[in-house]
Amino acid sequence: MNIIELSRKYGIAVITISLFLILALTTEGFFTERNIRNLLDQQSTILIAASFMTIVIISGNFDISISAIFVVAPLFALNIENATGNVLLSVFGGVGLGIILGAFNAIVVTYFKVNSFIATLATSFMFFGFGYLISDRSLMRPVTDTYQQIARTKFFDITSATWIALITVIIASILLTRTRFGRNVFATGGNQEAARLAGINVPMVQATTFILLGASAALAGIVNSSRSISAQPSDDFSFVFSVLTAVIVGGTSIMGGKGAIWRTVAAAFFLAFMNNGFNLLQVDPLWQRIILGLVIVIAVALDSWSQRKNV
Amino acid sequence: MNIIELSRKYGIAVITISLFLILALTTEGFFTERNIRNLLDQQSTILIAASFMTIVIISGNFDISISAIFVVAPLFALNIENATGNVLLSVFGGVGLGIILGAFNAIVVTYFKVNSFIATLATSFMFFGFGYLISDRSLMRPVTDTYQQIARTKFFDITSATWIALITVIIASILLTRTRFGRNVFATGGNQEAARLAGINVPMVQATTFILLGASAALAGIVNSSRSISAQPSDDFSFVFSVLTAVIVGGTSIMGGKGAIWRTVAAAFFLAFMNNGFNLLQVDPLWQRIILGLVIVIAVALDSWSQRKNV
Amino acid sequence: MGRLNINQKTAEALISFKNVSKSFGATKALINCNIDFKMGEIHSLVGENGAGKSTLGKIILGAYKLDSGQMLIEGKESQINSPVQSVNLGLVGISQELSLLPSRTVVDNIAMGRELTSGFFVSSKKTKEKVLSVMNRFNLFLNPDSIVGSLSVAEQQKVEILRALNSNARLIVFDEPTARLASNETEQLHFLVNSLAKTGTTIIYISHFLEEVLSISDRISLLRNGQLIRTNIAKKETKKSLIEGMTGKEEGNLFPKIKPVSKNSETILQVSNLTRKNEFEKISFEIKRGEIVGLSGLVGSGRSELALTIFGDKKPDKGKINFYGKEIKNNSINKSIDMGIAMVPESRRTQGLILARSLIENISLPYLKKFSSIYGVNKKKEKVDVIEACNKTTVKHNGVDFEVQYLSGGNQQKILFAKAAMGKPRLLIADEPTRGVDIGAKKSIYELIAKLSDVGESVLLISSEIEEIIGMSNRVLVMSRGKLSAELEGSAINKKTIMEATFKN
Amino acid sequence: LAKEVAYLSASSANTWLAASVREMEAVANANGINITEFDAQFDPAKQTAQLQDAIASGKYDGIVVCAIYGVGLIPDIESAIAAGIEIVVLNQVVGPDLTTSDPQVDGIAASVLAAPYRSGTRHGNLTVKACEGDDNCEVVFIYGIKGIPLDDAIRQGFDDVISNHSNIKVVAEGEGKYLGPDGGIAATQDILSTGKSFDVMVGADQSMQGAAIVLADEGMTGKVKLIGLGGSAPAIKGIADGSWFAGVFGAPGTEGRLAMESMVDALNGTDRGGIDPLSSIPDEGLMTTDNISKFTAEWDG
Ligand SMILES: Nc1ncnc2c1ncn2[C@@H]1O[C@H](COP(=O)(O)OP(=O)(O)OP(=O)(O)O)[C@@H](O)[C@H]1O
Ligand SMILES: Nc1ncnc2c1ncn2[C@@H]1O[C@H](COP(=O)(O)OP(=O)(O)OP(=O)(O)O)[C@@H](O)[C@H]1O
Ligand SMILES: [Mg+2]
Ligand SMILES: [Mg+2]
Repeated sequence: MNIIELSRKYGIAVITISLFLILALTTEGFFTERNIRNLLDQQSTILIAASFMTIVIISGNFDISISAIFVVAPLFALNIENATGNVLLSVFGGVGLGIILGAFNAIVVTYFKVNSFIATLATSFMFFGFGYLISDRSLMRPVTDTYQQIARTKFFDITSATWIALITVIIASILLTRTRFGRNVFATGGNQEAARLAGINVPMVQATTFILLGASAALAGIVNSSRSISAQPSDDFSFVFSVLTAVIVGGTSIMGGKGAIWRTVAAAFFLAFMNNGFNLLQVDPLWQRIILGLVIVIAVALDSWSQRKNV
Repeated sequence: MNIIELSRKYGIAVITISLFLILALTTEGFFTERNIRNLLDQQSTILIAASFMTIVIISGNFDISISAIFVVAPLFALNIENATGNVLLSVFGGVGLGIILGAFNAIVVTYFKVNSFIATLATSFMFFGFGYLISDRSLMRPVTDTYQQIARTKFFDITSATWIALITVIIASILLTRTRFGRNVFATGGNQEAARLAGINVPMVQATTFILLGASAALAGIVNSSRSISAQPSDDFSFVFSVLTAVIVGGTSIMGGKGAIWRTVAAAFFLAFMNNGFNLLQVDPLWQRIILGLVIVIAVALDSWSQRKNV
Repeated sequence: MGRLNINQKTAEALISFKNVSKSFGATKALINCNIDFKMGEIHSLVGENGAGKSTLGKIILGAYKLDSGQMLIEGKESQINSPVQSVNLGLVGISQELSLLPSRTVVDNIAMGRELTSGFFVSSKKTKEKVLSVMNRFNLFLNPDSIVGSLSVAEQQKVEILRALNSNARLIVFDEPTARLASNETEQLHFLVNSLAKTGTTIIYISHFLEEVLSISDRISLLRNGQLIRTNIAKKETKKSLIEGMTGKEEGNLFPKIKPVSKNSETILQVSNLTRKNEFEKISFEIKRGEIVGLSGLVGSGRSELALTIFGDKKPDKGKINFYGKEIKNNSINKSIDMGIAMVPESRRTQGLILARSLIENISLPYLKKFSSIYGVNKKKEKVDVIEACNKTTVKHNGVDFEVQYLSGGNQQKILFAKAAMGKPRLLIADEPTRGVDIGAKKSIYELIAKLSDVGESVLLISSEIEEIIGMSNRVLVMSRGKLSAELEGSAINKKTIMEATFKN
Repeated sequence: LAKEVAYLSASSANTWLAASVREMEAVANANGINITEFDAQFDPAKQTAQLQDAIASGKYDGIVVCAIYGVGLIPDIESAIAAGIEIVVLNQVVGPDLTTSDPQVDGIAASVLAAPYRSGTRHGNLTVKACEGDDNCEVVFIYGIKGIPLDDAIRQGFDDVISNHSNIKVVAEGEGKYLGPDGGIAATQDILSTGKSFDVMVGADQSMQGAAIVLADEGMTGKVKLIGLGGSAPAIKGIADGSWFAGVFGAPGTEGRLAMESMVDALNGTDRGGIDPLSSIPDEGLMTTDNISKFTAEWDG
């Protein structure tokens, strides 16, 4: 492959790397160890959920409810932690709740055949409600010092949050590209009827994607709560917004059947670099919105153009 | 058609009417002239935008940016109103801005071939930025008394906001079901390639849908500002959330090619009845979330089941 | 005729249907059917469009559940509720409509659901090797790394066939496999089907090509309106007996009489030096008023591209198109339709139909202008015209308000024709117009084409069926590798000359 | 050398905070300080990232923070303090205790805000006044967003005051959101539909504006006593003309000024600690028709 083909195939990655280089060369404070470490740490929660969101979207579905799972899982984990003082148990409990909520989504979508967008919007309301219920509408904090170590321990100067994200991204990528499950995900999203006739258990594949995403959103929530040493109930949809933006700017098709986790990762960093650059360059927030919008349009247009030419 | 077939075909409408009857029979204050009038008035802004959102979604696209248009258009209109004192001019100006922003979306989606979901998310940031620019970050109020008459004049005891919504719904329905443009919308969303080979100018059809939606979102914003006699900049995405919820709960397919405006209207009232019922019955907001989520899932499952059996 | 099967009498039934019925709403697709499919036999199903052939196949494949009756597998009653179960039992098939993953590679599509693993992981290498070995074994080759969406329809059909072959199936349902193949590939497929049957695989073969059915089958079952008319040894059937059995009528002449075109008839379409890079080069020809011009050639020879260029969908790199004496500059589909050019595209599902919409909306779509005024679409008039168009093209339907996706394959194809007929075109470009339609319908389509030419309208008929080209054309063009390799007229039109031109380089 | 101060805004599009910014800038200019605004658009994750970026850039001597999720910011605020950056908290509590204006993290130079619980008690006191002489005083309480800890604290303060007065009863609740009068309009319409009678409505200014609009439409202006929270222009105008009964003053401008003054002091080595902006305001910011002339609105609503 020559360089033109390469840059076509990896459009969004090339764009992200270019942005990185531009910022490194022009912006003081960008290419410093501390800034890069921060950037990695800041993206960790998004990457954890976005990897599995990519899989859900490739399989032809949507999941809005990860915001609610992101909010409710750490509240549940902290409930366990407060009661038992056992952090490991609390993490398992929180992730376990994510699995259960993911399974609930899966049942609504695959068994009752409700469109996944509206199904997970509806379950979001429910899960947010659970959050208020189990937290008694108040802020929760860990009673142990270990809880904050979940996200904040450093290995080789990199936070455990970053390592968790890295491992999650790798696991999700391997699942998607190297296992039969991954192939079935592409088949299901690409042509559900064809997949069904080829003997793929389509509802099972879809259910699995929701459950994995539920677990990863819960993990992201726990990492986040460990980082901020607290959790509180809310109806805040901003997490799913950020995650979806990364997946879709990355070029994974919302029609299903097409996409890649490396694309999502590249786009997440593209967006992070933009915001980081704004912060470092002290760009007026008013103009940030306008520039960000414009740059996303251009980046996505370039990437989709390169993908079209690439067939 | 017998009653069973009828109720299958009109699943969501039957569900909405049932909810209406249940509330009317059980809930004091629900079936009163005042409450019904209020319900109509409260739904007007959502209905104005949701009618044309239905069209955009049937044509196979998404438009997230209506929230931003809803915010920025009244600010622009009030700028004109404050400067000239001319309300008619300000309404034209506001709706005109909606048309221009809709056209901008249209260009990004049809010409640069950016996926409409991400394109309009990106333009949302830009439009929110504009809002903030033209209002100088502060609340704006009309200087004339006429401005508040836009939404608040009563004809036969019904507010002009309601009449505007009614007229918009009717126009959108006629456009969609009784004109060539409407057929082209269904064809474009159903099978873009087939539509093209039938001689339909697909980009033009899509562009028109975005422009109409831009205008209607602007109109909704102006009606809203007239009702609350003020407008303020924000980054609030809740409007598009409500609108999309109505469209999708109504059963219009996000894959395009299928749907109806009466479905959206029925769903909007379904959701409004739920919320109104909650308020009248003073249900704890914590339980509101859980009940609402559950009821939406059940309603959508029933509706989609009835649509499936309807072949 | 017919294949001699030594085990015919002794062979056990792999699948038996006992009183099987299946309906869709008011449509009775199968009514009390009793059929055996014996091990290692080639068993064909014939019948008109909508007779229930595909439905029968889909029940075996687990895509549909039967309403009543029983399906026995090796004599034991079995409940098949999903394709997973069928696949696990070794019952696979290729469906009438292509079911592929357009954005994935050939290997991914063929191996779908059956990837080879080493340990926990899919082994791309092993999977590809397996696919290549299947290609080798059956002598069917495709570039394994191509993206399926970019392949021609015929190549896509091969992908489907290879997918069925990639499993160690005990039974394969071929639903219209040759409708999208060229004649040489058809022969290859027949060879392949024979060799599969020899190794004990049961073949259910659904086709509208009766010669093909007669030559390849051990037994033939005839369906009419969801009922089994008879199952018979192929040797005991003839084309005539089949047609009579299917339609209840005597076999007539398939091709209508084509009137010759007078020498001084006006030239309506003149294509000169038309070129699109990598697709076709320097194509020049004319069509006269009332003339039917057949365009033959191998799959991938560039016929569809040429047709789409004339129709205005693609811009030529070089060359001119004149229609009724006027040069078409800046061609567009819209302009072509306005000028009276209509097209039946080659792929009904991707290019022709809006599956989730009604017959009415599909058929009137290109000509809505006719029914529109400032008061919107005149639905009454539209409906009258659509019903007329459906009658003309003998579409079998339960009402023009129903969605086209629930029509049988052949009837869907007729919708395309009804749509084209609606515009009373001056030039009809028909790309494989009779793909998958039954004999009766074919006949009515041919008659329709003949009638068009009778009233002075012209037709460009693209077909991979040589008989169709010979039977219908005033003049025949042959394309080979993007170039025009022959133009034949009168007595020069025969199988031999066409085949020669087809393989000319 | 000019000092650099970062201002982490919950949202730059918020009209209350816009009023604070104007005052902050005035003070900063007078003291040769350069302010850079960061806009989190109400996204807590974004705000955390901005705080980290501001620390990492090493450019800032001080940070003024208006938190979206106060407790979540604590770890990074601690690391900012460790890095020698002066921190001033504005408007929203940073810490778990919503009853106090005092800093809840060691090393925070100042915290300028009216504690939500205190706003609730002030609201409660005005309600008591409105209910004076009424044996059966029926009150409608409009939340901003019911269920979030902030609103819970306000309600707690409110309840703690009115529970001592047996004549006061909350007969209905609603939710008005914090964005303009829209939410208040719908909530008030729905409550009127229940047919319940009530004498007093309390809620944030935005919601009370909506309530005032609906009451005017129904010809009920003045028949229900409206008590706002925020001190916006319409509230002060309403109290003056009698269409509103009372209100808790809100001082975004004063808050901004005090925050930046505290920052100036902090940069010069003096920590001011907790400041309730209303304590320096006439009558602790409790506005009624009698004292309304003492107040001028600091924001538009
Ligand atoms: N999913 C479905 N929903 C409703 N009706 C259906 C469905 N599938 C098939 N039918 C109807 O059942 C009947 C039999 O269809 P089937 O596809 O089996 O015909 P066929 O013999 O394969 O015809 P063709 O030769 O055209 O392919 C037709 O009337 C068809 O319209
Ligand atoms: N979308 C596409 N992308 C890339 N190549 C294509 C595409 N469509 C067709 N081709 C290639 O272009 C060539 C001409 O195809 P075309 O469909 O015109 O052939 P044809 O003679 O009409 O054959 P057919 O019988 O398949 O219709 C073939 O080699 C085909 O593989
Ligand atoms: Mg069939
Ligand atoms: Mg072709």
